[in-house]
Amino acid sequence: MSQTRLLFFGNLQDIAGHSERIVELPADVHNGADLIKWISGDNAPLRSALSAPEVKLAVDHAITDKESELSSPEEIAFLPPFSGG
Amino acid sequence: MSQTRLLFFGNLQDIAGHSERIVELPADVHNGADLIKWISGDNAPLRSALSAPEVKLAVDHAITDKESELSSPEEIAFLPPFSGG
Amino acid sequence: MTAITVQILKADLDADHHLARFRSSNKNAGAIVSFLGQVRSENSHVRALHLQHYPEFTEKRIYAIADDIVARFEVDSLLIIHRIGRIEPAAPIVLAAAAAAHRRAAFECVDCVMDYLKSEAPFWKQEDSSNGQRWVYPTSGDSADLQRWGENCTKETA
Amino acid sequence: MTAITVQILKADLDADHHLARFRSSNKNAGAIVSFLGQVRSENSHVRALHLQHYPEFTEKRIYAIADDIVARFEVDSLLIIHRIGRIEPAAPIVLAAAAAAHRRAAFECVDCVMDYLKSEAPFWKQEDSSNGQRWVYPTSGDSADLQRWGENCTKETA
Repeated sequence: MSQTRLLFFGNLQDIAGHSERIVELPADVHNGADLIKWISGDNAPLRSALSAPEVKLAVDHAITDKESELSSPEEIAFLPPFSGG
Repeated sequence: MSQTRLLFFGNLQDIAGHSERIVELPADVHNGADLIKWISGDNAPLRSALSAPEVKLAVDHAITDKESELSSPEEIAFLPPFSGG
Repeated sequence: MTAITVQILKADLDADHHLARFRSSNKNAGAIVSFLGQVRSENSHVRALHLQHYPEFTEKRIYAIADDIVARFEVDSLLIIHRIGRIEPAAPIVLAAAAAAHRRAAFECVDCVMDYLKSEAPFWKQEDSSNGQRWVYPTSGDSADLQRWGENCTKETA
Repeated sequence: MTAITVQILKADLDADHHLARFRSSNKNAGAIVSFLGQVRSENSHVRALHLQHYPEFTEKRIYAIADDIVARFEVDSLLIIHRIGRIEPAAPIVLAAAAAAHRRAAFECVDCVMDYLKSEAPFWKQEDSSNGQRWVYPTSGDSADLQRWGENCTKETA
């Protein structure tokens, strides 16, 4: 199976406990919502944070709906609301 | 009688033929309109240019209506429309 | 209390120098907006502009404009420098900068200053070109720009 | 064709240097507007900000924002420089500048760029203060600012 790099930005890396993690996606992870459920496991605060509507998913650099199907992504980033400038 | 310095800016100094002139105002020059008539003499282009509504009068540094009474001004400037910046 | 600086310059306007100085005296401001106007050089027949002013009166009027404007925006500092005399293509004519806690006030202040300078500051501009010299008149665009601002320099919601 | 420069800087942002360079490569522009955002220092408890970005993605997104915006304004050149890493009070965070033939386009372009950078550019800001570290969230003011601009970055007449 191919590997996927997961990235967590902003406060999400504090909640996840790391900013980056390499995983092999199980066959039953079809979309972002499945991914969130799988990687959160029993970490309820993480699941709630990642599922928040203001948290965006960038799949191989494309902002992607959490319901859209994932096709062997190399990199998935979880992006909380931006606060630059 | 006291002397008054007349100043002409922009294109008005080309039409007047000078940028500055010291005069003694005659007793029958009561306001800006009288002044324009008096200094223009038979120079019709100058009279017309100075009388134009967009030409402003600054009497001792105060923008003044051409109908307002003049009381021994030290300096009167004729200001065509501004074009700075 | 807003610090206002107004300068009428006969010599070259060193925009980099003045902006650097403005910035270094406004390090605590969250936002600094600057506007630099330069003599356009796309019309190659223009050899130079000559900017005329009315000594003392022009300075007074610009201070009055600046006072009016800073009373309406939350700015810490306002700088206005305007050239007079002969100015060649590509050289700066006018520099305006505002420092403020927040960017909206800084933007609107400089924008408003420029609209007022264009229409309300006593300068007269002569263009020296291969076709001779001619006095430049304000365009209807300049007074339209001014009308974007209400009595109080606040933006008119049209 | 508009020249677009985007830089993400880990080192200090030397605003004077970058602005001087931008000006010297835009001598033919009639108008240059710049915005400089600095870390406010009036809250003395803030020791520093930490700006995080998403390498490559952030650059791509800013270029996409810049492309969109320059398509809507008549500008010759657009410069965007954004700090990442640790930034102390009074230091610059972001510099944006536009050069154009006419001042309205330059003003609106930089104003629009800043509103978009605030809300649409992937940066995350952490505040390091005497009370510890906390992630900063965008304010409702930021998204209100963005709503000033229509789909095409043209000003909404509300």
